[in-house]
Amino acid sequence: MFLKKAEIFLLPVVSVFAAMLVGAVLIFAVGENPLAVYWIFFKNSIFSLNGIGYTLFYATPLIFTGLSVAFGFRCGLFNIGAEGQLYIAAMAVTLTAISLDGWSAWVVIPVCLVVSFIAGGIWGGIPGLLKARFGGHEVINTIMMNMIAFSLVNYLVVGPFHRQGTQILETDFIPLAARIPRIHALIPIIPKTLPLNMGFVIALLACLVTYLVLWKTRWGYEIRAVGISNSVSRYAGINVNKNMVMAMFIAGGCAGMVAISEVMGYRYTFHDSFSSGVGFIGIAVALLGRNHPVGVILAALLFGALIRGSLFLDLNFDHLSKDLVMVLQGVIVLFVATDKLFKKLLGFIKLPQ
Amino acid sequence: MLAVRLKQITKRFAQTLANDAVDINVRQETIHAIIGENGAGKSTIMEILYGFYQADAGEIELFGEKKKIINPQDAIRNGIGMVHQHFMLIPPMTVTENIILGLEPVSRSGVLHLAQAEEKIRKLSDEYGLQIDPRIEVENLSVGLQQRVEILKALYRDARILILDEPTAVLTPPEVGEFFQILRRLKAQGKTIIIITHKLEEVLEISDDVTVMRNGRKVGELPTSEATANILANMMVGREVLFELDKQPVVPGETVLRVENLCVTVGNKPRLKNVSFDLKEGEILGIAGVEGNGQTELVEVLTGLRRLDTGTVWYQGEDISNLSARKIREHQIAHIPADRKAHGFLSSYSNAENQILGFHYRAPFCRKNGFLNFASIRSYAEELVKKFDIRPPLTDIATGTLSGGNQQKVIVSREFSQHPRLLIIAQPTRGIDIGAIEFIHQQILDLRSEKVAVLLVSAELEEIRSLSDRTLVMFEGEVVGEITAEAFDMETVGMLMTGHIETRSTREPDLKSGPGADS
Amino acid sequence: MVTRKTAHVCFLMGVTLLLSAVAALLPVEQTAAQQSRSSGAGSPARVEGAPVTIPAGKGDDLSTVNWDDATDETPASQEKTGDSDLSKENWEDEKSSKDVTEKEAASDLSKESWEDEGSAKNVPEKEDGLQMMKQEEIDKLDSRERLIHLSGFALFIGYILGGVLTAFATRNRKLAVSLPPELLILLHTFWPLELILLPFMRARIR
Amino acid sequence: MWEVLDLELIASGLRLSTPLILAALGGLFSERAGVVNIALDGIMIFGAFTGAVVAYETGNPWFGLLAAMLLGGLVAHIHGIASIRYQADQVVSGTAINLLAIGVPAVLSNALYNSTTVTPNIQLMLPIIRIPVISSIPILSTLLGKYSVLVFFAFAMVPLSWFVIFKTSFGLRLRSVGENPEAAETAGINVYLMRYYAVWISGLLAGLGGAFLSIAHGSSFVHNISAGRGFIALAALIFGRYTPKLTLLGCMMFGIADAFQIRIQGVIPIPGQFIQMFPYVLTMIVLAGLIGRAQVPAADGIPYAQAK
Repeated sequence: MFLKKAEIFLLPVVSVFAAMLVGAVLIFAVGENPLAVYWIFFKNSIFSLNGIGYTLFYATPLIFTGLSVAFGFRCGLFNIGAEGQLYIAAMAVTLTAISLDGWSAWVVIPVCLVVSFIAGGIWGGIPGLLKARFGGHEVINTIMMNMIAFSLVNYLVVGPFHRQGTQILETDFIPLAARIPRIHALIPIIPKTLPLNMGFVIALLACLVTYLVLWKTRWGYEIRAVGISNSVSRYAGINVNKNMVMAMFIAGGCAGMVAISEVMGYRYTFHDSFSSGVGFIGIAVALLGRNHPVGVILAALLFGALIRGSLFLDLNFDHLSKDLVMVLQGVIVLFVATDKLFKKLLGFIKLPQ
Repeated sequence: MLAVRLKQITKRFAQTLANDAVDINVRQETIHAIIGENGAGKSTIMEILYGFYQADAGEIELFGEKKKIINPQDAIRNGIGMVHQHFMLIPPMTVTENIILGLEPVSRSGVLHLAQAEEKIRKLSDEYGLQIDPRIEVENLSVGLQQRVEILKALYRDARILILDEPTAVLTPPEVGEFFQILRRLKAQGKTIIIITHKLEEVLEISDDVTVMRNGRKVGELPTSEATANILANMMVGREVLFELDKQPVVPGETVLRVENLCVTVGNKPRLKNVSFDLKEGEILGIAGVEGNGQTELVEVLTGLRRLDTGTVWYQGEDISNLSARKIREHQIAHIPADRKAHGFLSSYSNAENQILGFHYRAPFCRKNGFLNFASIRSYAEELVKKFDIRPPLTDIATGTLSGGNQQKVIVSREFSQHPRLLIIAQPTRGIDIGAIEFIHQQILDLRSEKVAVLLVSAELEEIRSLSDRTLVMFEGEVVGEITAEAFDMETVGMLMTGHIETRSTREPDLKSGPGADS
Repeated sequence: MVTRKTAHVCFLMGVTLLLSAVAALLPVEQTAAQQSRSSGAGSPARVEGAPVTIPAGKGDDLSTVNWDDATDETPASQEKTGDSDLSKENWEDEKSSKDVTEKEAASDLSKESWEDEGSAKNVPEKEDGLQMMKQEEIDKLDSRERLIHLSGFALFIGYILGGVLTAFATRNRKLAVSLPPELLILLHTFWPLELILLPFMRARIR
Repeated sequence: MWEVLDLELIASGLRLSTPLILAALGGLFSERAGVVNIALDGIMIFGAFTGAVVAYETGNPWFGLLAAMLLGGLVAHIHGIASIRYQADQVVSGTAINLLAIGVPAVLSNALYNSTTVTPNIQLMLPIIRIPVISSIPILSTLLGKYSVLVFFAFAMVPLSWFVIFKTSFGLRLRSVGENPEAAETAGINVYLMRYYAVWISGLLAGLGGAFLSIAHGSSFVHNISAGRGFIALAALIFGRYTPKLTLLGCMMFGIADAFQIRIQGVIPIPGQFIQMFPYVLTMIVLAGLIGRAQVPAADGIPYAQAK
């Protein structure tokens, strides 16, 4: 539990490489050339300006969900519900934005930002409440909340709020006032096609805030304390239940903020099943990032690159689909969890104390 | 003929040398005591004999022949049985299930033959007069009986050599009596018994030979007939035992804490029955009693960790019953928990962070805006680390990496440094080295002379005797006796602890105490 | 110490289980194949009790609607009500099974009304049409299926019992005990390998 | 709407509770041995996929069943190695398995059949058995009339598991390892081996449960076929206080709830999506209501480091 400095940085890297090896085996099994595949991955994600831009774009929601899961972990809670939380938040934001049609951006955007956080927060807070109040298993409960969220938004987007005259499962578009600018609005050299938007900046800010809250304030001190030991916290006069609910609420809120980059910054509408599992990839991001905001950013960038790269798999290989990312992240989570194994491996190398 | 012969056993953990070339010779059909302070390595060497650890050097002879014992199964096969200090029992399972675990009598297809096992167990239990019902779940047995189950476990595996690690630590004096009877019976039946303890009087009473150990070495081995408490004590500690701390007389001031008819029920078991007492400033009130007789609940109630059912807790004339733990702290009531790992500190937090735990939310450690004031935290921590000489003297090292004694010091430093008026201390010196013990005892006395009221809960009668001005004895949730420091004698307390109320009660009539005492 | 006896008992257990299972298998739904095909169409969605964790599959949720009774009331199953009772022995004899079926199908109405309203109504005539056309094929196909089922079942049970058996048999062998648990489990999973190793793991620990 | 509350409801309820029972019994084994198995859901998916593929390729559902079972065991074994040997956080490694269960089948089925979400229909499903005598008795025939073999198998597993866990030496050791591994080890029991066995068994059973969905209940694998049943099974297990009988009860409750949910759709004027929420909401309620009183095995979820 007490890692050497070097290990903290080395272990994730090692486990990522190990995971890519496993992935390579799988790729080979389905009859493709691993090297070629990984080359495609990275050629399109980090070896071109455009690619990097897209990598950042795909990393944005992952930063949010990664933060969400990490925050939960810091309080000893496992938030698998990011996926559901972000759907609810996205829907909430869309509806608020639409209903605020005609107001000035100065009103709409702040309101939407807050709504995204609150909506996700509530969805995450419920399992937190159940945990605190009844000791209901937060993992199972967040999963159930996912299921419920999917049904709910599916109903809303199929039924009452479905955009007229289209087969696509989408709501109406949000008013211009509710849309946040793309990056190229700030930095002209960036191509207009790039969907990277202010959501990314907000994500970075969120990381900064999370860091400050967790490590610099009394609230963070308490949340982390609860995460380490309920009994000690109770002894120290910390309200464990309150902190649990708080943590889950904030975690949900972080997940909810995905709506900012996806709805307000990119699609401008609620598109059914717009998030291809970023809520779950968030778990891998958090664990790989050792539940630290900086780590989360780095891990999110990695997975952003993977997602970006994976989009080219279907085009270039007839035996591979983008689901490979899911496999990779699954393996990564597994390996991060079994860091004892890798510590053993690293044991052979002498590490600076 | 020697039952056990340990030659030059050496065992090293990480840095510490647990056993250094230790020889032990145990004669057949005798009771052999191994005594020593905590960390003298007496448990380690027995774990080696039982195959739990492997010796780095040295060899083991059983009944004259050299043996290699690589794991407990080996030990069992060689007729060695061990009763650990922390019982290796599975509470929700029945006595039978617990005993047969590992060599179950089974039919061809692996189906249990419980009846058959129960029969055998009942026979054994009668044979040695253990009076154990094989059908009952272990969790419903008293500690004393659980210990007998452990012994049965060994006998069931027909052990010829029985190792008992601190067997009397958990027993009340009368239980100890019965227990010794059992030991003698076992000896008479031809068993060889090795008993690890640090209680001299017991050694003198029960054993035939004594081996004394001190920090990893054997410092002597002699027949009990030649031993006296003093000789053994000196060998154990290596110097005159100074249990007498310099304890200036303090005139108690006005009452700080007054507890009236406290009742607490956990689940459906009453744990505290009409507990009443009061505590004056500058006074140390000891709470004696076998563990699990309500002390834990009492402390929890007083520190706001558990709600009381009826009764009131007056603190300086204010009713503080059922206040939250934080509110209680704000009344300058400090609390040193019995189980430091489970309650006392956060293992992966730094010393500094742990030293503000519970006070982290208020000045000077926290600013108005909710941000922590690290400058002041660090300086505060450095000061404490120096004052309580915590080693290593670092403020940013994770407390979990420190030794038990230093962990305890971190807790003590935190609790003692926020100007407490009332100090609630539970098992302050459990499992820590002598140096730390004496240091902490001194700290407690210093606070006492600063007119702080101290409530001291301890299972170590010796500790209570040497520190407290008054002692309450608890039995099954009741205060069954109250004894002044002058009148304190082990005998009386022992009887009280087990519910045998003395006729000549040593309590001053005017003082409150539970009705149980009057029955 | 008890290994051989254990093995013995396991074997007996296995045989009895096998027999009982075969017995139970005899009155099997004859045109399970038909059924699977007829209902197969809708199948992708059928098990979707709910929307799914990964949106990709989410489209299907709605199509799940009461698939469940659909299969129960497929013509095939109705038809069976009758003949399977006596098709215990002479299932290959199409004559008997056939006209019995028809008889049953006719006299069945009473029961169907019991079973449930909705789907039972239109069953009989569909039934007959089906009968008329390809009774022979059905039976041919059916006997083939029966073979598949029996062989498959035999292998299934056989493999499981074999696993249990070897696990038991080797449980006190030195090699098995000294083996790291991870590998041991793997060996048990692929116990035929283990059997090959058996000669090398003679030694027992007491 | 009341017409849905008939015997068929119970019948299909029992049918739908089958995968839950198998998974829950799996969970029972592993949790009794002190390993939290949140991976049940993923294992079911793996099982369903393998079952469908093998059954399709070999044309024999039984082979599919066997393969599903074994693969389930192996996948669980991965979870075992992570959480037993390397003392990983059991929930995390379980989640890893669940994540893999999203990706791996998709990749493979894409490689095999060029579809990431569906495998082709199998030619032959597991047989549906009818008990001769009963099927001629009106009510019973509806109730116990005709079920897939696996349904009977699942229900038979309940008493069997009870027997194994509480009446055999294997079970005794298994429980001891889950309650107090240290004591078990001093009694000469190989804690790791017992835990591996338990997790492995849980995998075998969950694998079967998955296979039921794809080759007995349905006739092909579809994306996320388990629809969270693995987690519901866990809930049922907690509801059942880690005892086979009560767990069976819980599973049947959820099964019937699910059947009701399916049958009620379109009958009452509530949008299907809301009706589909029913089992999930029920799960949360159950967890909230009962977890307090469930007596979890003492060492459940706590990794054990062997001595020496």
